[in-house]
Amino acid sequence: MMKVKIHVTLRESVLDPQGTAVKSSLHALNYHEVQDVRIGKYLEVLIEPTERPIDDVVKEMCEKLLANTVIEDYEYEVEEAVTT
Amino acid sequence: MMKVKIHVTLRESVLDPQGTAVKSSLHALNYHEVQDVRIGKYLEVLIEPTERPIDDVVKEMCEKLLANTVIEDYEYEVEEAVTT
Amino acid sequence: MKFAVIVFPGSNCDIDMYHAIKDELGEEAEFVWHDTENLDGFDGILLPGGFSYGDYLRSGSIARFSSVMKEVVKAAEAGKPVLGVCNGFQILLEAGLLPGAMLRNKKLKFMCRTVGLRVENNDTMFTKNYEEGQMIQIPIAHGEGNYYCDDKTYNQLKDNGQIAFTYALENPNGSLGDIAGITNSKGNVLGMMPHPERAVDSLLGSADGLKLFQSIVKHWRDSNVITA
Amino acid sequence: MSLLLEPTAQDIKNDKIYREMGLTDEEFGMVESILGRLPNYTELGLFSVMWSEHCSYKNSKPLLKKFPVTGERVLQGPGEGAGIVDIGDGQAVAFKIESHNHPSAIEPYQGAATGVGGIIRDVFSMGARPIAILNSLRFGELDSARVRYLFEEVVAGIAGYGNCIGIPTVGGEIQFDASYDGNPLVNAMCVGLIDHKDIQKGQAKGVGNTVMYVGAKTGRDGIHGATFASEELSDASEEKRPAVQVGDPFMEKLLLEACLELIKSDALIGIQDMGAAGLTSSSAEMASKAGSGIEMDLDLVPQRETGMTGYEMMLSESQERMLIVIEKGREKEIQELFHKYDLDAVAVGHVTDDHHLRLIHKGETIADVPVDALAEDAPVYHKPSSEPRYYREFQAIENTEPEVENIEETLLKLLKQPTIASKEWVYDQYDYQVRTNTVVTPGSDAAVLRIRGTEKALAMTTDCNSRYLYLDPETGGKIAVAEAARNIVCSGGLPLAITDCLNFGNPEKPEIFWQMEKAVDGMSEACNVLNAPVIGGNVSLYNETNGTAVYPTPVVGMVGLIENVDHITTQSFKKAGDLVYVIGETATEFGGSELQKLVHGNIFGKSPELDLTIESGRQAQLLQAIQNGLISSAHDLAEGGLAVALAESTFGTDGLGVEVDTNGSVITALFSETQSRFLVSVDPENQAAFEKLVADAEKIGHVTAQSALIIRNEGQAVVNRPVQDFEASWRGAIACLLS
Ligand SMILES: Nc1ncnc2c1ncn2[C@@H]1O[C@H](COP(=O)(O)OP(=O)(O)O)[C@@H](O)[C@H]1O
Ligand SMILES: [Mg+2]
Repeated sequence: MMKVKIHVTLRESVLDPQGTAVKSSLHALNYHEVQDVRIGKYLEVLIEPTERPIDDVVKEMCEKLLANTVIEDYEYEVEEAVTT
Repeated sequence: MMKVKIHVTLRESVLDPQGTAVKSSLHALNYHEVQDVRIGKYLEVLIEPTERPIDDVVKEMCEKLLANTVIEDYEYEVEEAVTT
Repeated sequence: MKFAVIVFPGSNCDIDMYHAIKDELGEEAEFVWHDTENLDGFDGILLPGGFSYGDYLRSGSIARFSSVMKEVVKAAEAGKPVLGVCNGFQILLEAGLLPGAMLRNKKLKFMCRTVGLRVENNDTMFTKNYEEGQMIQIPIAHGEGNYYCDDKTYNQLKDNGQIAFTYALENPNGSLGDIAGITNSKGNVLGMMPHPERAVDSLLGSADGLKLFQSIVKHWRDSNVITA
Repeated sequence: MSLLLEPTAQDIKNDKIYREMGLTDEEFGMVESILGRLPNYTELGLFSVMWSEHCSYKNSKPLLKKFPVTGERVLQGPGEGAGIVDIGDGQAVAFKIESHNHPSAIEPYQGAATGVGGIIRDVFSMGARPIAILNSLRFGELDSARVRYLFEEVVAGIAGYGNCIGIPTVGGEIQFDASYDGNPLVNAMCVGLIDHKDIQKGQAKGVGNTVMYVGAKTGRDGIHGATFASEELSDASEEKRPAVQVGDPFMEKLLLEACLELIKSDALIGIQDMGAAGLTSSSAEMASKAGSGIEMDLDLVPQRETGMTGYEMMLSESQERMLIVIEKGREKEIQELFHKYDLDAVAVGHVTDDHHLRLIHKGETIADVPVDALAEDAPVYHKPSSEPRYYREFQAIENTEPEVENIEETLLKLLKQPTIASKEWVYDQYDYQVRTNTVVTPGSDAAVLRIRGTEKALAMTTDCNSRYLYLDPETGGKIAVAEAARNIVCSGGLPLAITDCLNFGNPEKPEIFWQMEKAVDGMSEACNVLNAPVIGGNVSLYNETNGTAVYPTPVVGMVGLIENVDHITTQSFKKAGDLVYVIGETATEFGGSELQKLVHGNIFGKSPELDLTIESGRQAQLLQAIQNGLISSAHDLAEGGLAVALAESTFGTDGLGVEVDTNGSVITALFSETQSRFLVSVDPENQAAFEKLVADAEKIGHVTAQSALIIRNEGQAVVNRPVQDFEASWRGAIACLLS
């Protein structure tokens, strides 16, 4: 079983209202050392490998569903899932 | 400048409605190899180091605001930010 | 009786709460800005619905750090009635005044409609004007009302009669045990997702929420008669 | 860094770079002669956005002139953020509709969300408190994954913005048709309430007064959005992705509250939102309207990104920003006011008397152009118009009935058509109750909001049956206005005025321009007869994908005044025993009807006819009957005809049914879409008074306590089935198509 860790982040020039609000809140809590906050999504997907290369599968899933590539970028890593 | 990458995920015992929905959508798109999806948050925080150890600062911010420890766990890594 | 209606940046049911108190209940109400540092003059505290700080990060997570929240905690400790509706409930959870946390609605969509509630416990300062088990019609409007807590907490809530309202016919958001509203163990802090302040005038549908506010006033009058 | 890339004035001319920005050779020549020199890159940018169709209406202005825009109640006609109509007692209602079609096609959630955000700013920039949002949406058939995605995300975007800012989304309309497949329409309307004394204008008056920038910081988002909205969508549109803006409803909520506090200050001179073409249009229009000029130092503009050029700042369409002009010397008190809402207010310039817009950046003058040339004096074109061949062909087709075997099954199928089916799946996601004034929630003919502290209420609706417009734009245009008015009247309201959004294809095609021309003619005539002037609107052209235009879709948003909350009427039957009437005669009219679409898969022939005099007479009689307390329920007959209206009136009534008798051909009687008809129910106590007042009413049956829909034609039972069967089909249809 493979565990795919996917990061979906807003493209750089896209406004991040959520990050902006969290940044002000951190400032209000006196964390003035905080310069910037950007908030994205983190997905962990467990995949049973098939014949298709896992990279193809993951990229396709990201483009189709997991990321909105009009405003978001994505990155991922694949690792062997630790079975519990 | 330090870049802190924070992952906030729902605790394992907590049902993840969003992850469940994404999993069904992936199945509907014929990705039957997908066994499980969990969705969390990914934050990138840029911090200007101060005298306080950065680990202390980050943990405090997470406990106070960035994660709700009733339902969420967090993890983070600190790295030197690449200045552009 | 004088109520404080707390206004956070992004609150939007503040005005509804205010009118419910002033026009329908006939008591005093005042808007109180989130940076206020004193709530001494108020007999009851109302945290209205809306999207404080845009509901960014997690609903209620940023609002709980407003300076007024220290005063809300104080008021709660002093035994004053504190009611959080919708976003107000979420803030009370984030502030730790009530146990548990909120997840996104099971169907992941915002939902606006009138639902049936059952009064589970009518022995609280918020519900004494209802019958136990009474069915009432109250509107909901939320995207994150899927209440969650661990088993231990849930059992405590049940054993202590802290579950004030449950969804009676359909559970719109997937909340644990059909929970719609809970109180703290002392019984003077109530958080609920449905909006009683939207159900105070039959012109707009239901007036079933009015009794909740009347209960608070009755409780306050009764206890003040004794101490006076 | 982008500085290096800006072409010189000479390059712009030689390489015809202005063409990429949407200016023609002639227009570039005009710019050159206005300035008496070649424009630099920044100046060219100003002209290109201000002369785009979206900002200048260069192709539609000659048509808009035909609309009646005055009336005794009109306090503000077209020309400002929103139109305003008097409702008595020193109060008025402000409203406007606007499109966000192109952005929504690219990024449906944010496109729809920022569309809502933009129209709200238009309304509160007039000084009005926004009280309701409506919308009008068009999508392709729900049979492709892409269309379903667009639909779901657009709805989520409207909900996301409206719910967060706390303005109830109370109504709207949706149609599905293949012509919108690649080019959905997303029109948002906002209604506000205002005291006469608070009405603001977007004017930069008083030399030396301070120009302030308030709200969100400027980023590179949406640069050239206005030009983008003035082009056809093609695969290359994907390249324009930076034009997609992200909305921040939380920021706008703060801005809204701050601005409504600001209008109480006598320091405020003028206020305008930064919508399409952002800082450029707001500054140029405010100066042009006041006959003044503005000088701004762009270094002072709050910026979200580093290294922005003057060009980028002026053309950015970052959301949630306003430009205000205040009395010189009172900057500090204004800053404090905004600070209370955690907002910045920054002085970025001042009012001048030289009729120029002058921009300084890094100490240099980077643009210096006459404001009138940008705003008022943009070129105007009279495009050639020609009647399309299809129209003649359609007009020649005789009205006939589509063939139907089983009436009951047909009704069930009609109720499942997404255009007719319940829109609950949509409006369940909208908070339609916040601010607790919504008396009639989505689902009836019009939404109704009470006006607190008075006996009055407002009814509001959006309408447009674009199928009729495709078959016959002039009649269809009349019908769009008449239908909106019917919905208002059925709710107990007197139509006050309309706002419109003209969604059409490429106006450079003579057949498209003809559609626009005819539609506007029809609408104007209806507005005149029905006494509902046009107080504002918006034009969205170039709604085409790969050369195919959408149906002509001039959406009508109408607001009506209900004198007393007691007059509020809904479409649902109220109690068993009430008599059921149809007002108006029925002819065989199926062109563009739901039944025609269902049976043939496409539409053809003539649209239904409309006699505006009859329409207006019936509306007046029905409204009188409602005001006299004679009517229990009222519903206009629209898509699907009488059978659908009968079914709809039984839904949600907790167990009421209806039993009626019709005559003549059953298909015509039940499904024809003849106009100017109403279905009403009347307490038997009021029978005599009602029949005396409403001449054209025919009694067809009564409301029953047994929850069944029973229709007999010429004595023969054609429908007899539990209401619940029809209701389930109707209620579940859209959710079912999406899953
Ligand atoms: N279809 C129309 N009918 C009537 N008035 C219109 C129409 N389209 C635009 N207008 C008017 O022209 C003016 C300018 O419109 P617009 O540029 O869309 O305003 P904004 O600057 O708020 O975007 C507005 O007052 C608007 O009401
Ligand atoms: Mg209607």
